[in-house]
Amino acid sequence: MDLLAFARGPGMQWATAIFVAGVLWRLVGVALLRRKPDLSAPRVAAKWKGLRLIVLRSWPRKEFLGGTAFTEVMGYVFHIGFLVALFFYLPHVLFFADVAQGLLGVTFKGVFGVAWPTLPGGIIYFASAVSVAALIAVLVHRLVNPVKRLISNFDDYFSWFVTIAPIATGMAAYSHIGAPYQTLLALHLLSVELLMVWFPFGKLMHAFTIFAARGSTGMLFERKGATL
Amino acid sequence: MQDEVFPLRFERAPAAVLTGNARPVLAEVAALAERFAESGAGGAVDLAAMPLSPADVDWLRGTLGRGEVSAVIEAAGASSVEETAFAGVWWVTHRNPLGEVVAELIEVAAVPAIIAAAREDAAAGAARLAAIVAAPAAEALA
Amino acid sequence: MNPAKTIGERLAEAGVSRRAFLKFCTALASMMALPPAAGPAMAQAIATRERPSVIWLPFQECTGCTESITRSHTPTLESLIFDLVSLDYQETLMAAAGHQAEAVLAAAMKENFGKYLLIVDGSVPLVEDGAYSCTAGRSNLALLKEAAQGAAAIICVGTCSSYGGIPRAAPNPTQAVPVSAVVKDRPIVNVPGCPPIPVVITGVLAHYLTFGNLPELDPLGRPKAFYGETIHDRCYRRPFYDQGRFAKTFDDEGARSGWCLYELGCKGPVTYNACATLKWNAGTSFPIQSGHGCLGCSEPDFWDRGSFYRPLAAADWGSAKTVGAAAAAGVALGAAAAWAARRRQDRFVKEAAAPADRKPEG
Amino acid sequence: MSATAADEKHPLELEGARVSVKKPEVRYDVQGEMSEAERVARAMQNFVKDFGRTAAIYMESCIHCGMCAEACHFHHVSGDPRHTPIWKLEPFKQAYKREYGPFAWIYRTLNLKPKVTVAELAEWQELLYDTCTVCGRCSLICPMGIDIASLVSQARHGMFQAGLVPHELWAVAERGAREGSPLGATPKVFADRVAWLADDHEIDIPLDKPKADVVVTMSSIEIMKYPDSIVATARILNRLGVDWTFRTDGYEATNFGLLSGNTAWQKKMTMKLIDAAIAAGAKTVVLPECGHAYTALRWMGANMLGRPLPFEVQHIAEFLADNIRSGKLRLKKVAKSVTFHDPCQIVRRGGAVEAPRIVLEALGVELREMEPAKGLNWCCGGGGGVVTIHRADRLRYKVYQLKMEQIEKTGAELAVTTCANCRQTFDDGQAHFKSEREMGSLLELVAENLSDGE
Repeated sequence: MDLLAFARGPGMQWATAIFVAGVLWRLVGVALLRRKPDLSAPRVAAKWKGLRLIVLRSWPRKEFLGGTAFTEVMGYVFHIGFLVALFFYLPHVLFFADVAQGLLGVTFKGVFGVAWPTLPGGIIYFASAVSVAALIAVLVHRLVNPVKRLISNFDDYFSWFVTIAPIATGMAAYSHIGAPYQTLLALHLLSVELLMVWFPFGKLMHAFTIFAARGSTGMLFERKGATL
Repeated sequence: MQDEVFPLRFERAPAAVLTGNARPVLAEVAALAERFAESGAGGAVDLAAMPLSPADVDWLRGTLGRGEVSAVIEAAGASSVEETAFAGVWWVTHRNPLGEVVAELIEVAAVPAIIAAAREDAAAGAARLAAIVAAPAAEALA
Repeated sequence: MNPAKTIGERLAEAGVSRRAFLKFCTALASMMALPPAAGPAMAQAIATRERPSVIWLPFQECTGCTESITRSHTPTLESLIFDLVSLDYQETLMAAAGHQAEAVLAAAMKENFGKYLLIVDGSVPLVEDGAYSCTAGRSNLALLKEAAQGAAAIICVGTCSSYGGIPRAAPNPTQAVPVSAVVKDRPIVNVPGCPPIPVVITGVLAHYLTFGNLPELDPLGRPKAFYGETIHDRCYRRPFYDQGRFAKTFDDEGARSGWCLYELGCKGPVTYNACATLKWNAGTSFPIQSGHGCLGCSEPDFWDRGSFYRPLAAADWGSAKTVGAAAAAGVALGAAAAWAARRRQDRFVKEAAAPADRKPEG
Repeated sequence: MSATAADEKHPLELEGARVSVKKPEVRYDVQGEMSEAERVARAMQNFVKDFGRTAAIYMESCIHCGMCAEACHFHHVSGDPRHTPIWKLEPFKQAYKREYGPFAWIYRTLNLKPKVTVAELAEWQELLYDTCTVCGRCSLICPMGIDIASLVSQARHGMFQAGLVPHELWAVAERGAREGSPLGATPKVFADRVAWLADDHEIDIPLDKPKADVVVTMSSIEIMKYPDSIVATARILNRLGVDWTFRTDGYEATNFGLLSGNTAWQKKMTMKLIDAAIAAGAKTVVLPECGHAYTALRWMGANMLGRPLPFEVQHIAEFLADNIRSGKLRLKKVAKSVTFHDPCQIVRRGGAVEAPRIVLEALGVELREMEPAKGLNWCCGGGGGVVTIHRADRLRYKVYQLKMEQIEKTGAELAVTTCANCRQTFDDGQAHFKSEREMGSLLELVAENLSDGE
């Protein structure tokens, strides 16, 4: 079995299984912890159930913008670049379509009436390049900024690596730089699998917990009338 | 008639599409032509090596047009050499004895190499000619 | 036949003009993806060489490769056989049969020992000492081992002899293996494909004739000149891939417009072959031009790599069952972790309460 | 050290600008006799024992973006990366992962997160107590929405039980638990004060009425240092004609149990108030101008009791605003420009944003808001028990300067707040910087400007 066959087959299967199991392990492990009900009389009925904070916290208040703009903007840039490449590049969409078909027996067209849109390779490549540039910028910032340097640990650097690796290898595969396409594709898949395997165990889990954390605070604060 | 047998209707030939690859090929030809005009050193573009659709090839052929010279070489199949509307730029098509295209090139030169007689062949021909000259007249007539 | 004569002399005797030969070499150069200027140089080189002896052994195969080479258009099979090489044994094509044919084989191997080119098509079954495929009462395995000893080089024609091919597909009942698994001490050139492009077979021979050595090979033993790039790289539909325009079914507008077949399972991006440039059937077309995705037939294990119609990107991520099992395991582990955390918490509450009366004072 | 010995060794400094323990000759930032292992164990136990789903989600969500540093006044003035709010929790994040999180078993088995050491906890004492007022400003910047302040409070639970509390804070809290008031305002002292004030100001101050609609509470800072607040409260409530009382079985709203991290003490003090209010059949409990008192009863009281409180809890500013809105309370106009300092626990985290502003509007002042104000306001730097810790002074004064610059920028004639702890922080700061400006009390401003016209 060559590298690509491994990456496409058993590698992907194991990564998927570990990803699914790990994510649920961590989410369920937290969700089933004790939660004491808040018996205090609410100031206002929290009718948004924490949703307001989930939305509000997506951009810093103007009072905080000065010191956080770089992190915020770069964060958005690399996230958007990553997500554009992830969700609008045809081979990726086909992979997700295959997963959706296999797991739920649905097609995007069947559910929404239209096919999932994809973007030309050039745009994906550009988005990836922008994402890589932003990721490098945030890494440099992490190394240079005293606060970030102090609070960073293995998780931060490794999570950075497993995030940039699939984008970089994807770009290399797309443009056939450095090695035969199959090798590059295999490396790309393996880097994605590394991402999937690491995902549940590191800070990448914020992709899920961000909603729970913001929502919890939003719910607690909103009923107090506290500043969100 | 045909519809009854094959309920298929071809609205367009599947490959009759321009891919956008023809223009760079034309640019390469232009560069070769320029070099030839300046230094006399020509060159050739092998069309088989290019990812061209049939429509691309047609477009190139049409764009280059036809010039003053055309020749057919009967050597293990017919080869055609045609000057394009641009002097020194030749469209060369080699076919095998079955008439299948085996190579297609755009050559930039004073004369495509295939037309020129080789000196070995010329030597063989000269020898044969000399033999005829040396032979008695009757023998030659016979 | 007098092997001392050069090819050039033989050609001249046969009345082949220099023009014809130059044209032939131009076509060869084009086919081998050499620069157009290489044609005249090749003409010079080939003309001064002797004809090599070629022995062609078919093993566990379907004769498709032989079929393919008989459709070679450059050079024509006739000229290849009679003018450029001395094809001394090819059981399908030769006139001789039975003991006579085997005698020819033995004679050719003896006469040209150490010098002949051995062409093999078909894989070699190993089970039961190779009894699943025999010629004249001898197993392919034994024949190969013997023939390889005197071969200057071995050219594996087709995916079967190169990588095992379809005989080797799971569950591989005959334990078929490629030639390279049996012969370790001879140079081997793989010309994979099911079948290989005919002109690639002759192209490899032409290279041997031109340069007197074997072409440069990639890590899978394939000549780089023909297998250096993927079908996808040289495909005339590639621009549509880059533009994001894809045929979604075999009869939609995209298919009719000649858009990329990636979504329909085309394996072009991971298949190294020259189909897109050399094409098939006298340069008429190739699968993608005819509207069907590439099957990847020249790659190892192509038969076992899932459906030909599954997009390349639809990797084998598992099944609903395995993912469901992983999910169940995850939920169970999470529940167990939460349970353990709660128990730990209960214990802490108890332990923290026990010394609570002891005031932390000096 | 016995209780009295503690008092002798560290007598309360009642006359200074702030109410605190006299600067101790010997530092007792470690309490009790325990082995190191026991300290660590107790820190972890008490940190984890009150943990729940919400805190766990917070612990799972931090992405180490470092933005919280931008919101923290201590980091703002020091530039010290250790003052990054989330870093203040580092040993406890480790403890969470090792002891409680979903992967705790893996972390323990592979020892990926080593056991926290006493040295680390001692080092973090400064970060958790000296440089955090639990003001919760950082909770507003976190892109993950983590309420970092609540985690600091939880970390203090562990620190307290490990006997690793800054000594002054511990001494104040301990006295609060022992005597019922951290600053020595025992029921007897309180009763004496009330009698003396009633006498002095010729005002009726009801004490220990068996039944009353409104039970009013005071903070020890007010009782000992700002007794005018007692008078002001009585004056307003009497004017409103409310059936109210102070009760010696539950008058002290300050909650150093909360600040120091002793949940048992916190509960004990909160329950006193609740029991007294229930005994009086109160419909409303009015909390004094005290930030942490508000959090302790308004938002945590019901959870201490284990059921919803059978009465309403209002901060005095909310009580005033309600009566202004209903027209019962009429005030004279004050022709001055005023800036209002938002106490973190009441405004940012308590949600009483508009009440003080309604009161100020009724006073007809020209309100000059600080930049930023309301929920984004900079903390005075003295909350969370920090003002009691002497060794924290140097940095705290820098934080205080930040606050004062903010106030000066408004150019307002008067600065008022509605938290006694903020007031004493201001008084101390003004004394330190030898400044003239005073920090007024909203309550007293109202009491001084009650409209005579009926």
